[in-house]
Amino acid sequence: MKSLYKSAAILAVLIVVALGLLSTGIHVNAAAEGKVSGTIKLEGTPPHMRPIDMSKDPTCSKQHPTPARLENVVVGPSGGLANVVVYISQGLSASAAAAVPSKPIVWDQKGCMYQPHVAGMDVGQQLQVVNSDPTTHNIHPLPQMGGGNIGWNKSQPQGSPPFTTSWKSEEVAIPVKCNIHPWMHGYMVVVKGPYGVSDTSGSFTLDNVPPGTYTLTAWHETYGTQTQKVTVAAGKPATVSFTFKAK
Amino acid sequence: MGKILAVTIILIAVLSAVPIVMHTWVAPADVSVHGHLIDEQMAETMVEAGIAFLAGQILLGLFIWKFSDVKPGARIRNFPGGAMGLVIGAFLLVGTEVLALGVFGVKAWSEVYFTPPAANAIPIQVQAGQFAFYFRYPGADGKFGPIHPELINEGTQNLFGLDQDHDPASKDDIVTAEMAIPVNHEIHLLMHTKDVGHSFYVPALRVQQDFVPGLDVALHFTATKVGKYEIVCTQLCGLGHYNMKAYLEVMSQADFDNWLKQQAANQ
Amino acid sequence: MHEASAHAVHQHAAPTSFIRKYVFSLDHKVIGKQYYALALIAVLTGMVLSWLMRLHLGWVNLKIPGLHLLSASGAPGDVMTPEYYLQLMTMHGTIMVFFVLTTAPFAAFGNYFLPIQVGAEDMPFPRFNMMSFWVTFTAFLVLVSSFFVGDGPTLAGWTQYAPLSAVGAVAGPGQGMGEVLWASAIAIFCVGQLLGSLNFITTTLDMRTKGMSLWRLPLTAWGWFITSVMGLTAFAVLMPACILLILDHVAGTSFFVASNLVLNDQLQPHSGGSTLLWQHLFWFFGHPEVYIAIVPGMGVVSHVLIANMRRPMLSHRVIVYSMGALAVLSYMVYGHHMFVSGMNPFSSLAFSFPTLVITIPSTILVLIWIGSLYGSKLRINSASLFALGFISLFISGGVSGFFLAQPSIDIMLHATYFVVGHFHLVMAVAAIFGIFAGTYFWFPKVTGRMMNETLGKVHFWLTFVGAYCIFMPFHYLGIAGNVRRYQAFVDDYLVGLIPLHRFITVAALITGVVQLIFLYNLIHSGFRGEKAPLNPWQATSLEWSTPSSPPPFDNFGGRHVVVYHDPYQYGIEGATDDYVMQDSPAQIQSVRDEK
Amino acid sequence: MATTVDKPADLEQRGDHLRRASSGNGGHRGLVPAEGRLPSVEDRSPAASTGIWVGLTAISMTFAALTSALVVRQGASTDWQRFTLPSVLYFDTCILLASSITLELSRRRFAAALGGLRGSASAAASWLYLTFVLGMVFVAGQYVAWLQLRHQGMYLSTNPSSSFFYVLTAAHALHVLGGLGGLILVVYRMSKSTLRRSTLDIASRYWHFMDVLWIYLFLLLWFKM
Repeated sequence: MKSLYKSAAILAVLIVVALGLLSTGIHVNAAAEGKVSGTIKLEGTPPHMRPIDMSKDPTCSKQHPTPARLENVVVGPSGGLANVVVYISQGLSASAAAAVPSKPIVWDQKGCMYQPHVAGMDVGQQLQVVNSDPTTHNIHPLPQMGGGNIGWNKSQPQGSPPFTTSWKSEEVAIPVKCNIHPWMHGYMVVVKGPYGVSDTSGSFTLDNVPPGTYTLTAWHETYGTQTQKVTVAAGKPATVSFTFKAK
Repeated sequence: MGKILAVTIILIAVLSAVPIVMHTWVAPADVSVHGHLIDEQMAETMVEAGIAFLAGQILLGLFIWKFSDVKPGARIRNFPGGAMGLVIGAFLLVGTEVLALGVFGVKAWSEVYFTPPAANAIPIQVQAGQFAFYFRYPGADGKFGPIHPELINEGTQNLFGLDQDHDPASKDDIVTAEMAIPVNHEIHLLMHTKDVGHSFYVPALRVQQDFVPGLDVALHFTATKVGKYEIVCTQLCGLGHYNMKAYLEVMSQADFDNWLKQQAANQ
Repeated sequence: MHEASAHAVHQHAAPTSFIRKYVFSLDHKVIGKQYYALALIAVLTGMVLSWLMRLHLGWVNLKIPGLHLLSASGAPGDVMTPEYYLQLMTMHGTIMVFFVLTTAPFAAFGNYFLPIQVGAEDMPFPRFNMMSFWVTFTAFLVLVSSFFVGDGPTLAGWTQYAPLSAVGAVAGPGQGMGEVLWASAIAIFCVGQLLGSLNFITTTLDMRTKGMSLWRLPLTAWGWFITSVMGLTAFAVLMPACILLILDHVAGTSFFVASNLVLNDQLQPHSGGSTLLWQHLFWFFGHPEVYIAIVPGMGVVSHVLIANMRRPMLSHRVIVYSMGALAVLSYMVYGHHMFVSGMNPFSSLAFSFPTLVITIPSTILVLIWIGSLYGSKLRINSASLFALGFISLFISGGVSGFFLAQPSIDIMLHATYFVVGHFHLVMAVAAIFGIFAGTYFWFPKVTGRMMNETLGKVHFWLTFVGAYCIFMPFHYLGIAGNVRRYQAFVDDYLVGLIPLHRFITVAALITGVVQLIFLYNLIHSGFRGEKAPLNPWQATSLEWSTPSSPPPFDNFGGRHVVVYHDPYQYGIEGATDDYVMQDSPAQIQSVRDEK
Repeated sequence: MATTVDKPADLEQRGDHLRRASSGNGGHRGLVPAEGRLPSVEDRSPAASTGIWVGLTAISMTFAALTSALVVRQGASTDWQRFTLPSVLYFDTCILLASSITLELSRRRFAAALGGLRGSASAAASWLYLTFVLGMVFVAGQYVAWLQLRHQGMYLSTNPSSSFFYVLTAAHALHVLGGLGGLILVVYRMSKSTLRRSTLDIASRYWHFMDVLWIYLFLLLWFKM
């Protein structure tokens, strides 16, 4: 049923675009054009993030002269909220949705933390898992049971080469953990089509958004999701900003 | 050929005993009150077992030496005393030996397991999980808040599944990744596991006890020497078993109090 | 239904078709050889696994060229992952204990020689016997198949402690499919061994020939008989345990999985299961299993020694009684595996004493063996060398039992390499030496050819010294508190022990390679070895009274053997030779029958 | 259905076999008799009759293990939930008891037939058929019991009590099915008139054991559920 609506919407969009092309009569490379950018702010005082005691594994604690802290809520000096994934939840044409970036996402294990803590990625996009630590980690993504994705649990000894993999279907979000270092925790956000992840200044960008009207969704591991409508016209980048409230 | 075998066996026996006698490889020095009982028991057993070992191998060697490749004319003789002699000998020697060991063993064992913890023993809770130990101190109120398994989340470091919004007792609980204890003060260790079987092994403390899923196990001990020691897991618990460890810091009472304050600040 | 099989052999002539003769054969001799072949395949597999483990332990994260071919995910870039180490370890233990130490000395030798030694034409239920092998073989295939499914075999160790083994894939790699395959394989294996034990017991009780009283059975037969009684009771307990374990996996029951378990931040749906229940069920089987592995070896070694000492043991009966005592006690001591497992500390003491007492029959056995050497005419050959090696190893492995039998010391030594050294010496290597002794001794009877003595002796010397170089240091490691089942030693107090681990690894590799000499000797002599006389060792028991080597289909060529003596009539004065066959009616004054 | 069930020749040959297969109970130690002077061997029952006892020992061990597991598991936690046994079990129990009786009758008739007292081998056969039918009814009954239990909402994984109920009854039912297989063989042999008395004895020994085992299990479940 849902997919029926989706395909109907996609069809409509296609027709609109097609008519537009006909009327203007100029060939427009939609994919290269549009662009959505913006910032994400956190209102109120961010919660206290506990320092992580890595004494269990000296090879980890050695790498942190001042103890690393939890990353469930990371707020920049300007109040920008990091690790928010913004993606198009509705209105994307099938062709644009199908397009997969060729550049692989790098999931690095450094200082017994995940870098990045939250990674956005496209369905089928190459995911490269790297271990830069002088210790063994096991990477253990836990997707929803019965979803399209199947979980796995692999160790990566120090010095063993990176391995690449990918996810089969959309899922927001897949928690990832390391059992050997239980504090290591992150998320993989698997979406279709363009997406952006906010940095500590809270700013994000979605590239290659074809002109059209979309529903944007912003997801944060602690504060959940927000959605906004946005219209992208050819050659005119749209800007959107989200604001989450600290509980 | 037989003579070479005899020599080899005796040589192997003697060489095997050397590192034991030389104490080439020994357990970390004992820093507990009860440890010496175990060490003494160990030493006694070592002497008795060692004698049995050497005697057995040397006797075997000697007989092989003497009775291999004898001339065809020789007659078959029986061991003086025959089988009965040996059986009685075995009963007397080994029987008394194991009886002695058993009885003395009970002494050490009951010292560890059949004595109640002192009234002023410091309660510390240890939770084992794949693949780390975490410790909980009751804080000022001296009470541990209840554990809500469904709330356990390593991602937010709510390791014990505490509900600090609703359980007052949980508010001042201190959760740590290292175990610190004051020297010469008895510790009452309350053990539980959140997932599979684990074990709490501190060689220096002469302590080893399994965590049993679904069961709360208690243990009490006193450390007598300031220093940093290792707690390791000895019950196969999964791929990270080899790296499941924590440090045990034995401190002076003052240092311990400071340490607690500092940890409380980090909560 | 039963006699049908009992009669098959007597009524039908020897089979002619290849399938009936070599594959689905009803002949206990063929089945015995099949078991031996299975054990050979299994032991080589297990040995290779141990090499990989040793290499990784000596030089952690060492690149082992080509390892990724074995398992791409288990060894990315040829570096072994922790889970893969544990999976190899689990398979090493399982394969060795079940498919080598249980099959070779018991099922293989027993099948071949028990019926002959009691003077029977075959086992009473040849069809069950054939099933017993093929079921066991299936079990082996199922077990090995777990290498090739999902994320590989289980990593929970051969003891499979719950809930790690029972809670499912969340517990780690291999705990899903691999685990279920393990439990199924072992359950199947139990069926096979139950069928085997059934045959062994009835053969001993009902198939003895005229004149063959129980006390006239050779010590080998006694060993197999006692073992089969243990097998019957032990495997009948392990099988339901495995089935309950499987149900916990596939049917969501909670036999072994406790309440409120949280793995990967997920609360498990199980409730109220008992971890200790598994341990009790497992060790009730597990400890007798240790004796199932070693008692046949004791029988074989006594048998081989007697023939090469040219004299009977000081007392036939004391040896039988001691082996029996071991069997009985083995059921009363299993709790010593659980001293620190959270079991009631009182029961730890209750289990401690019988465990200490078990050293008495063991000591008696050793003393009888050594005492019988006194005043003998010991012949040194490959067989007797390995038999003597067995005694030495049994002593070395036995004395460490003194330590582990005591709960208080177990606090220090439990789950350390001390335990590993102990059981490897006393049950694994010792049993293997028993197998070697039996092989060198019986090879002429089974193939009609002699094995190469020189190669045999080389094989012994390197193996004997090698075994000590590998397993003695394990005890030192244990005393230093080195925990077992670690894939790397990251603890400060263990780092200093790594050089010793490297020494062990080197010794293990060399000793392993040496076994190829044996393999070559076995195969080469099988085809090219010099023809063997009917009774090359001038031995007395019935297997040497068969009209040919290998014995004919009905073992005695239609002749009804009649037994007139105890099995070991050696050192007889006045006889032309110094021995009298068990089935020779010759009247001799100084017969060494037990009075 | 042939009336003569066993040929003398066959008997003779069997007896000869028995003399070989069964133990010559050893002569006497130190005694070195001439061939003829060995103590003569009485015509013992064949190895299978020992075998069946051995087999039954193994089966007993299995159920003993399951019983102890049940007791430990019940003691280990507080989640043991009692439930009313499916009523059909009482019926099943009677059926199984009846089957034992019919089998015994069949055995008697057959023995008599062999003894040549009355040519009533056919009577033996019909009792045997009845036994077989009753056995089938029992297994079917067990299946009904499971359905009734599911109706109560007690599934295999619902509660340890139900888990053990299913495991124990299923294990027993499987063994009964094995017994039925044996009976088929007996029936076949009887029709081929190659049935030996000992075969029937062994089959019935197994069957009666299944009966006793069921009584035991029934009481166990009755006390625990």
